[in-house]
Amino acid sequence: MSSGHSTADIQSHIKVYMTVFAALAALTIITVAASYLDLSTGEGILLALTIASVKGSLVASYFMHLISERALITWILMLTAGFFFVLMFIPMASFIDQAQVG
Amino acid sequence: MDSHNHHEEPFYRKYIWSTDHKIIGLQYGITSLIFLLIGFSLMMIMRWQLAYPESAVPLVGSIFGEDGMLLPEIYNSLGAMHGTIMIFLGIVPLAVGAFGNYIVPLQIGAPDMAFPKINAASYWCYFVGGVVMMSSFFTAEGAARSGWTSYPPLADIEVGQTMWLIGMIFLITSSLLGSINFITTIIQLRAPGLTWMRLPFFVWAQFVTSFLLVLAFPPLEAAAVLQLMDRVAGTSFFLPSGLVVSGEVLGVSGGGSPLLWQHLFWFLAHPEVYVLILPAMGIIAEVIANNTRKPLWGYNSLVFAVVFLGFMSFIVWAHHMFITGMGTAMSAFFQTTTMIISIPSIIILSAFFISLWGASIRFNTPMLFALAFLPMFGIGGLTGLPLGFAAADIYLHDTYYVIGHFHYVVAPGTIFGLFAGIYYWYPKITGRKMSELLGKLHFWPSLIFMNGVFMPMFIQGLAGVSRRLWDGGLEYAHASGVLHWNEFMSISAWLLGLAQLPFIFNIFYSLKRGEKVDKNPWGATTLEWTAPSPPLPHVNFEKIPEVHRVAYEYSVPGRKRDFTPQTEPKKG
Amino acid sequence: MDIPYTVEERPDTGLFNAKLGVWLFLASEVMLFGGLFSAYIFLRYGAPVGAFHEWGQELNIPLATLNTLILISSSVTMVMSWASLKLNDFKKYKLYMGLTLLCALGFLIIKYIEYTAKFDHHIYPSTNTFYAIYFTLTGLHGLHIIGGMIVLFYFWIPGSKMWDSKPEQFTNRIEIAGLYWHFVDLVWIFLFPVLYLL
Amino acid sequence: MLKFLQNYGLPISLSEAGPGIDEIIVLTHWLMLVLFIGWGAFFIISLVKFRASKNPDADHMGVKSHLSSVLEVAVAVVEIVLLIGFAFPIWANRVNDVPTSGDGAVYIRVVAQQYVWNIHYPGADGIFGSSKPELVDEVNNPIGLDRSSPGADDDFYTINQMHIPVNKKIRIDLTTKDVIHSFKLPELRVGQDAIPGMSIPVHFEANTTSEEFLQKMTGTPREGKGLEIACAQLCGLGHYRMRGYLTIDTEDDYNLWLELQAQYLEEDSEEDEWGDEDDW
Ligand code: HEA
Ligand code: HEA
Ligand code: CUA
Ligand SMILES: [Cu+2]
Repeated sequence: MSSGHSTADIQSHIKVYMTVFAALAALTIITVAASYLDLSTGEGILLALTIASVKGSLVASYFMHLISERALITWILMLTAGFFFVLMFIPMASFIDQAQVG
Repeated sequence: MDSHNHHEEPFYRKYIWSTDHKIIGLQYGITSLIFLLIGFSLMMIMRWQLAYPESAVPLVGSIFGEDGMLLPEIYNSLGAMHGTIMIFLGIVPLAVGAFGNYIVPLQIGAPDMAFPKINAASYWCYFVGGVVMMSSFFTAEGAARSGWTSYPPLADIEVGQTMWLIGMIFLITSSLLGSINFITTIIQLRAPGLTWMRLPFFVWAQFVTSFLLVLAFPPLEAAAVLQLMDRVAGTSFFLPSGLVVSGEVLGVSGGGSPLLWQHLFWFLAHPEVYVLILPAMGIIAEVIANNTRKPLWGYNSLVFAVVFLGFMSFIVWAHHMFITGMGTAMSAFFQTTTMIISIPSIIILSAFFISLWGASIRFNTPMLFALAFLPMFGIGGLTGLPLGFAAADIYLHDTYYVIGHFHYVVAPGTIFGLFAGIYYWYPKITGRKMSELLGKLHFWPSLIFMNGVFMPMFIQGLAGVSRRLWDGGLEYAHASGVLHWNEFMSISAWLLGLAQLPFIFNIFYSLKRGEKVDKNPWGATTLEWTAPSPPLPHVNFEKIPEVHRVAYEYSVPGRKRDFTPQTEPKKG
Repeated sequence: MDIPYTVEERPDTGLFNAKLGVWLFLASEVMLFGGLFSAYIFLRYGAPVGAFHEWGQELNIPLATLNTLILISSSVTMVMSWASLKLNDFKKYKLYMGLTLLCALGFLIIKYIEYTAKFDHHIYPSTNTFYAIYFTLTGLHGLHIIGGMIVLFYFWIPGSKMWDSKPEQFTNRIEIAGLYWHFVDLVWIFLFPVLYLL
Repeated sequence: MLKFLQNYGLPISLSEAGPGIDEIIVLTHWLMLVLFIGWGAFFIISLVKFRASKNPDADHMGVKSHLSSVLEVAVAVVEIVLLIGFAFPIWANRVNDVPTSGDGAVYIRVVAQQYVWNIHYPGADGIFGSSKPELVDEVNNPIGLDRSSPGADDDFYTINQMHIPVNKKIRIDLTTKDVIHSFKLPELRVGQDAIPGMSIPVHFEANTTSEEFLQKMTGTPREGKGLEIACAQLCGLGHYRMRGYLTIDTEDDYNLWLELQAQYLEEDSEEDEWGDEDDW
């Protein structure tokens, strides 16, 4: 990314940044508003995490330029994401699977 | 870096706060060898206690109390610190920090690591971590005494653990900085023509190792932070409600889970065991290819196996937790992955064995250690199999069988691999070979006494003797039939210690008196042997080498020499 | 001999060293916060049903919303400061970088207000598992902010001299500092709903 | 192989589940032995045959066949067989088929603590009273039993003394008061960690009485030393001496023992009427 950007390129980037900023701000308000809705816990979690994921991917894709990043980086991140989910859910699954008298 | 003025660098810039990967490698190497010695010394004291539980420790006994007896709490401290020092301060810094730092840039034809300053920072983090760990022995509370695994609630309530946690946070940071550096270096700084499949296997091993460190260490860092919070901020991440310790209800809010720690800990600690073994395997590969005078057999499958091994090592961790009451689904999952992960190890070992066929084997000291590695690691790896079956593990878990299993892989396994590496690369570092005679004097007794220490552990383990027993099982009836082995193992351990003297002597002796050799004394093909010995400060090579061939072109029919360096251009 | 690819990109990977390095670092950060989020799930599951929601009611949502907006803005100013360098506009760079630091400071001040309000109500990490994880996660995130501020401040004033000698390398440095900064923002984007809203 | 392993430490098994566990240990050791001998022989032959002094010129290609892949597949197949044929079923049996008192199982609670095993029996009514951490008194009430809770009046507990009847299903609910311990009966091939905050069921069935076992042990170093409960997990400085005693009785002896305990309990509570613990 460091070289090969013309001024016009950058200027169009800047427009994108502003749009993303607006989207992020809007989504923040929406997620707060949604938390006051009378949703069940499951639905609430799902909605909040979905919005957060959208926001997160906006930041990653545009501010961090992931959308046009080299394949190598994408591969490393995918590997990381894989292990992240393993770390997130297998301990939990294993805990639920635990033999235990209630 | 400032390559043009390296001649005028003051002493502290050159040897202390250096950014040259070779100096940092040596710093790592010396520090970690000293830690190995410390870790081993702790164990020699413990082995006294295990062999003669009712008598005062000779020589150093007075440190432990008036009558020179080793108290159980001190025994536990020594045990926890032996494990911690050996793994985090000894083997990993030696295998990754020292060998990785010194050899990897040379083998890929790079002038230095990608981030020299971060490299130095990594060493100093390690140093501080080590100092914190060691100084914990001298605090009022003493050193950690909850095992290297630091299972809460014991670790939450036992004294001495805080320093351990702080030390670990430094060590983890050091490893992270180091391994990010390695990956970047290997990806970015390979010399022209050095494609992935032309890399020496050692570089592949370091590459996978670094990935394991980058992705597996942070969860332990998180866990260490949580345990630190439990200890200093009164939280109860790992403490459930309603604990009664020494008759008092523990005054914490509760609601935590001890199993959480175990998951986070083993999420690192299983990959960690491959961090211990892969660099050693890499060294073995180099030494074997060189001293069989023939290419490694099945290079491609070796690379595939090591990458697959690295990947799988993230999803087997709970085989250390079968006995925590795991249900059917999870135990099936983890048993299966454990069995799957044994296959790449078998592939790697088989490739090494087959490489010997048709060779012209030179039995010099590095090769002896490399050859001994194979069956020794084999024994260790094979005894991992019964542990991997949950049903068998019901009986074998936390017995000396486990201790035997992993010592075979780390002591006569990894340590032998590292010895091989030291003997092999010593001429590159100093321009002189180590004495062969002293080397053999080091090798043969080491091999014999290693087995003397660790073989009987399987017998004790089969008898069901638990680990971490202060009296070595004296209390227990079921241990009575195998108790006599304790003395045998301890004597072997002390003799093993003696067997290290020729090695220590050799290191210093050969520095001055060793046979002077040119830059490629072993007739090797890889790039490090095209650099001067020692390689030039900061830049390594007179000129960045260009690579034209795969890593191990030995004994190619029709060539006049039995090795063809990677830099030799192809004709026509 | 200099280390290759510190400024220019290596042709076959298309990356300069520091970019790869910082992404690897971020990967390890993902796993660090992964461990903590994993702990969150574990504790939430272990707590009585609804307890986490209940305990979280004490938190100040408007203030945290404001903080989220501040942090998002700082991300925008950060990326703008990099774009300014790309456009060769050093003055703008200084301005945007200053704004980024200001936002970061604002974030910390609000965090401080939130923390002290909790302490005044005798809510500490030891109160229950929710607050334990709340203080740990936000505290660690705060440390990341502080660390980032130190780096950004360095590039804002003392380190910005590099612009005159090696503009390209300086721009690269701002880019990777930005990557880190956006990551810290990204973590907050997840922390905010998880801690405050659920 | 079993004999071999027993010569090298493995104690004889006294429980129903024992043979299964021994079987998988034995089979795995066969696999290990075959691999070890196979590769070991190959290794030694190579070293002798291809030493530099005898074979000065190495063969660039070396082994061309891919027999080793076949071998690797074979190992994988054996492992799969062991997994599906032995490891999974044994585990399922251990975790799932937990007997309840309805099955006529003997029901015992074990509460581990730094450095003793508290064995809690429900008494004649077969119902455990509840225990509360606040009630723990290390001298008079180590398990914090609430005597006023339903079914608690005839509960009794012993310290480090566990009696079980032979040939009956035993179910133990394992808990701990403080740190992690591990409940291990080596000869019965039972092992289970006690995790704070959890109560984990363990079940087994002994098929030999202590007396018979001791008879078999005459003439060995084990002579005259009975069965025991080991703690297999580091639990602090007294870990090494956290030993309980296990007695496997015949059904009649067991019942006698239970009666005896009930008597003790009665005598105890009579004494207590003048004590001050019960005043509240
Ligand atoms: C370098 C370190 C290392 C390595 C490589 C391994 C490798 C393996 N380990 Fe080990 N392990 C440890 C270090 C290591 N381990 C440590 C430190 C512990 C204890 C931690 C603690 O509790 O403190 C442990 C504990 C441990 C346990 C938990 C036991 C328990 O606590 O109850 C288990 C269970 O599954 C296990 C399994 C395995 C398996 C299946 C492998 C496999 O990867 C092995 C595969 C290898 C082979 C199958 C060998 C193949 C060889 C041949 C084919 C050739 C043979 C020929 C000749 C010998 C001539 N290990
Ligand atoms: C890498 C890891 C590693 C290594 C190499 C070793 C090496 C050795 N270990 Fe260790 N050990 C552990 C990791 C390791 N150990 C762990 C993790 C535990 C579990 C701890 C716990 O329960 O929590 C353990 C536990 C453990 C126990 C069980 C204690 C117990 O449960 O109560 C025993 C018992 O005998 C033991 C013995 C030995 C011996 C005799 C060696 C010997 O083989 C040592 C051989 C070492 C050398 C030969 C080093 C020589 C090097 C030099 C001399 C350097 C030269 C220096 C200069 C040139 C300056 N170890
Ligand atoms: Cu209880 Cu060890
Ligand atoms: Cu493991």
